[in-house]
Amino acid sequence: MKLYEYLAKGILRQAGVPTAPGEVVDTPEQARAAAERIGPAAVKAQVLVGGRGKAGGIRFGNTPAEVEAAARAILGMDLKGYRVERLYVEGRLDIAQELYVSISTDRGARRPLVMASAKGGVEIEEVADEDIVRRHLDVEVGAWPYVGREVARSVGLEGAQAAAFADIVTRLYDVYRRYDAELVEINPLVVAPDGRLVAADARLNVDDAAAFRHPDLPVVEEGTELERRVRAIGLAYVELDGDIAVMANGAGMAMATLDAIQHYGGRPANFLDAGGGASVEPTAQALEVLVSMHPKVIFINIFGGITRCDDVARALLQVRASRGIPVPVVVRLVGTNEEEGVRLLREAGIEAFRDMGPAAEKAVALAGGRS
Amino acid sequence: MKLYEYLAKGILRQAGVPTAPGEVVDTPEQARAAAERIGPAAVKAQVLVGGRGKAGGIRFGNTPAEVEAAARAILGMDLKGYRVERLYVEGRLDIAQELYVSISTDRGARRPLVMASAKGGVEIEEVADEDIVRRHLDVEVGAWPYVGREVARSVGLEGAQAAAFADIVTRLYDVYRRYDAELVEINPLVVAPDGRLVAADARLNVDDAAAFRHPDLPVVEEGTELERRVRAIGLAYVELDGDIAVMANGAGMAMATLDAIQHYGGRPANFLDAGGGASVEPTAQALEVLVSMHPKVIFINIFGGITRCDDVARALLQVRASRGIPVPVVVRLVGTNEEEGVRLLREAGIEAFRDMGPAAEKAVALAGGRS
Amino acid sequence: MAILVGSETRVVVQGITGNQGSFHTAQMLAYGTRVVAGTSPSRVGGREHGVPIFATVREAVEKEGANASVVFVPARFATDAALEAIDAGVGVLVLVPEHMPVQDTMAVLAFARRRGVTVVGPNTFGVLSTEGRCKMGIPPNHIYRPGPVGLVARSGTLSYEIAASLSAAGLGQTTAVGIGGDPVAGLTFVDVLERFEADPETRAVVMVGEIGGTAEEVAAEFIHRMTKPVVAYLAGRAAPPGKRMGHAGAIIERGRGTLESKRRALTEAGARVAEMPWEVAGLVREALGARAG
Amino acid sequence: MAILVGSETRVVVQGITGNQGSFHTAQMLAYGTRVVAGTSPSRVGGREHGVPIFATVREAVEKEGANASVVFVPARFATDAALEAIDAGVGVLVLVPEHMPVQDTMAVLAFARRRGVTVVGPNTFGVLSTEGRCKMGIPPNHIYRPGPVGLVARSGTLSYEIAASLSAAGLGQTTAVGIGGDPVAGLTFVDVLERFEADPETRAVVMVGEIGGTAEEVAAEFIHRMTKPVVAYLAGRAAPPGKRMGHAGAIIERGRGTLESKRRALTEAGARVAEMPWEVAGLVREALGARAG
Repeated sequence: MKLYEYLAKGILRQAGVPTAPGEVVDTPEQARAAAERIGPAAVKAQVLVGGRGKAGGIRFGNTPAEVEAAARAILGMDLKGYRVERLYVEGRLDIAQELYVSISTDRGARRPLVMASAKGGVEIEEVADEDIVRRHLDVEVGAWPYVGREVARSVGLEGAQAAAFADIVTRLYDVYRRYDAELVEINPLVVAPDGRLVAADARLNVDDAAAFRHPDLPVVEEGTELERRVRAIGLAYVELDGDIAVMANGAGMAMATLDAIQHYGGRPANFLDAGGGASVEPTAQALEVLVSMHPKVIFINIFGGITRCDDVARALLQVRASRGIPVPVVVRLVGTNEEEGVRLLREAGIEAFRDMGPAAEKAVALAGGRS
Repeated sequence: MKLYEYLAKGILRQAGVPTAPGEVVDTPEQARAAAERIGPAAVKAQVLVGGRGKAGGIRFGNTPAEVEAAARAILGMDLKGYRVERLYVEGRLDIAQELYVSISTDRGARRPLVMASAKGGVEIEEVADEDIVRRHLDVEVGAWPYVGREVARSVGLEGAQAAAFADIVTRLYDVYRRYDAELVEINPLVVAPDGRLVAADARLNVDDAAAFRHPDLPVVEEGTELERRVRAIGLAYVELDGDIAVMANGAGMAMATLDAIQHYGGRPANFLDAGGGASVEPTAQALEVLVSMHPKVIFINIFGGITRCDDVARALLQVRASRGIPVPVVVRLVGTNEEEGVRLLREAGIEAFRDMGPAAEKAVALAGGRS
Repeated sequence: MAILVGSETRVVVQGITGNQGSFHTAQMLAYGTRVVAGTSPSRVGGREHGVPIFATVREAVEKEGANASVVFVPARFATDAALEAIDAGVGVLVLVPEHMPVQDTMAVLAFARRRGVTVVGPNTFGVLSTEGRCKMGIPPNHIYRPGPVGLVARSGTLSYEIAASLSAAGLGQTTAVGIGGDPVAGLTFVDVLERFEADPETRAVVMVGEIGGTAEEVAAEFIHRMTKPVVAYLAGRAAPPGKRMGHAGAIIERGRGTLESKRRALTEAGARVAEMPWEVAGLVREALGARAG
Repeated sequence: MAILVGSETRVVVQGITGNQGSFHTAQMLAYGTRVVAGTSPSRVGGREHGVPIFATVREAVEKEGANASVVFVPARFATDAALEAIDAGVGVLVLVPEHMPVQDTMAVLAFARRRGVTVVGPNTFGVLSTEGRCKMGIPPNHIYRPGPVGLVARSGTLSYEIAASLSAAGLGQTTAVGIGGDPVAGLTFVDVLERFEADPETRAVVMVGEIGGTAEEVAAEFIHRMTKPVVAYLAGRAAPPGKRMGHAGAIIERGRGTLESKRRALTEAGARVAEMPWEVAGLVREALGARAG
């Protein structure tokens, strides 16, 4: 779960990280009023995509009127597929230098990782490896100030600035821990002309699996409307741009199924993991989602381990009976209770495949062949 | 630093440990008013000594009038040297069983230690060893619920009671950590007839060295008035009941000096560690305290390592000049700058000893010999 | 021979009275696994499928000699369960639950490292060894056959698909290991490859990877030095960047975790990389033949 | 020979520019200690008594080959300093500060245990070895002489008193070790006794204990098995129960930590227990004579 910049900043501020004064607004008029309190300001689109600046999602104004105009220009914009509905009006910072600092979970090392760079202000992926300082943390010790001091030295900071940087690292780690973060990032961490450090932009991504520990955290809905709807019924779902609707059991199988469709020249419309051991009801729900997408073909690929083939067959027949399925359905069905499942489908006029390859090929053919 | 029962209970309650309703009162009238809200109640002296019950510091009342009478009886009592000035009026508990549970720091193991017993309600020192369950904790892991479950099993609890007990252990550990406790103890942990667990008495001792992390914790002044006054100037001081006032540098030396006095049949009036490297000013302050005690003799025992003998001599002469010292002073002075120190004293008519034994013997003789 | 688990493995099932725990206990017993104890807050002192139920893992270890645990409790209780098992002294810990908070997993792994405990998962189907007939986890019993192939996968169902195709082709398995679909896991591909490399019965290894992270790239470095042939299949070619494909770990983030990077690394390391799952068995046969010749 | 520190010890002083740090750096250098670096938030790149100042211990280790650290920062920064030194890879860590929170000490010790670092203190005078002339800490330079006695104490000044009396009696010391006056400490009496027992140059051990805790009782169990004679002095006979006698650890609590219990245990273990500090030297001489004879 990603948090909007303004939420991330609020959390950092509360944790004691220095930030500029800022206000969230929904209208140009509110932006003007905020600017009257704040002074010269940056107006920043609150969307969960990187590179807002380049895409025109950040503008500046020296007067309330300029800030209002900037807000008017940005509100309603489409930024990489997301409509801008909310802005953050933030006091403008004078910049002597831009640093980068983040704490994230390093999957390979299985430890938290502090990354820092004296070359902040661009996406960290664009920074050369030798310009990034990497420092793993021991989860049983955490980030005491000395870690920050070491990193500060490595990025070339000294004296009061090194101390301020070390302090920020400790506070970032507090946020990382307290909010079950996957990533907490300040980029840029601005060095002001007077030497103070200020977090100019912030990201905070929270581990979805830990959301139950953070009931107060405002839920930011990611993804398309359909994705949200399907996830709400507890299924893993990703919208794609093809025309073959796909259901499989298990994330790996679902990915492999998309790959197989692509292999034969088809274009999958979605990723949908119906679960490794789903019974009739959730499977039927998942199927209804597929039907609602108006695909050219529906492809169901089941390897019955814990999932029972007869359950899948029943779910399919149930959906067909209750609401009809106006497009061809290709079913591959093997494994537990395979015979019963295949028989049920055959009686309903559906011939199930035994192998995944030919089934995928057939689905692609029914969708109109190679795109 | 020990906290009064009512403060400890407040902290436990906030941490989610079940307690009975209770109120702190200073007068019999307040006790009556509290009883009108609470019902039948225990009236408990708020003093920092164990065994209050046996000493008459806990009484019960079924009606507000009885509670008032109980409060009147206890207020102003002398309990093991402490005057009762404050009471805790607490709803009476029906008791099916009394358990014991605590978390403390095990010095030898250098780990936190959970102790529990099915035989609570008496001081834990009086419980037979085989009736106490001991479970060390890993400081890098802490007390997750499973630890509580294991301990609950070991004291013979089952089902809902085991779960409630496990929960209390986890919360106790939270308190232990959050408050830098040396000891957090619930004794008795009452099993009510309906099976619920309730903390009936509680202790919470906080590590003095960590007090800076707990500025909000109400400071409970321990010790006699003189002890408080001397500690306020930053010296380690304990009042004893003899007539030879003692100062030494370093805690070990100070203890050994008392032992030497006792060895020769004298009675030390105090323990005072003037510090391992104290300069003139603090040493003079310490001496003034000794003078103010009106002892028969003052014994100063200095082994100058970091402490400079001339500084000690100067401090002594300064106090003598400024306020006079109306009792004999025996000084033992060796080590760093010994010659200068001895010379200064000799010029002022004080002959310093080189050895600790004869000096102690002389001090005892001046105080009137063996008591 | 097999790796990780075998005939000497004495399993305690944490959460044995839950739906999942109870169902899979029956399945594990049916496979031949020595399930010697279960834990549950309820029905302590009773039995589930004949297996005695205890309040704590410590009792299961002390009274039934359990030396391995498989966790079936809900994700939010799994951290406590995992720490309990490690503290109680099991040697192998299989964490089936999906959706364990990643920071909890890191804490569990740090404790496990100190205590020398092997953690499989979380979010794993578990481990199954054909010799010694020991299964800890949830894979279907009927698809595996004894044979020379070591199988290691992130994904459950996809690995079942491939195991079944191997079995159908007469290529049985020594052990099938699920490292799990989470970003942070106990066993890595390398940990498992090392064990297969050392296992005398394993003659070839099948590795089923997917997009996300760099575990496959790291594995490639080890494969360079392996004497046994490795056949890999990688899922997620059709996945767009920035989207989680079901598994918490299956996401291309900040340019890392792409399928192309993994395929290149594995190919360069000398692994045979199948384009489609159904090609795996043929490549294994070819590899075994090549090695023999 | 000596224990813990010697001529190969390269010391970094954490907090070298503070009053204490600066004063004792000069003293340590005067004794002959190889103080190779100091740390301080200020004056980085400068020198103190000729010793180069760094911002971090890591730099002191990397650039000056420091392998031991002595901490002189104020107590509330000592935990951070201690963790820093352990993480930077020193082998010996001496914690001089008094008033470190006990729970912080436990965290430091747990980390040190994992990293194999020997921690002396906190609230200690430190360690001094006559051979190799290495002092880490604050004991006065002039009282020690080379010789056959290993000295271990909780208290500083009291151990100086005894060291001086040993030296005056012609009984020099191999190493003097302060385990510190706190309730929880890195080195225990047993840890130090084991090292003295193994040190070929040490022929007798003097142990200076005091009321509080059970470290002396635990030490007695080890002394039973020692081949070298042990002379003990115990302070605090006149202390009433429940009162802290200066040291955070010097308190008789809940019936534990009495002098009588310690004296009995040590006597039963075969140690010679002096009634008064000035009797120690004579007992050592007697013990060495008895052993020689």
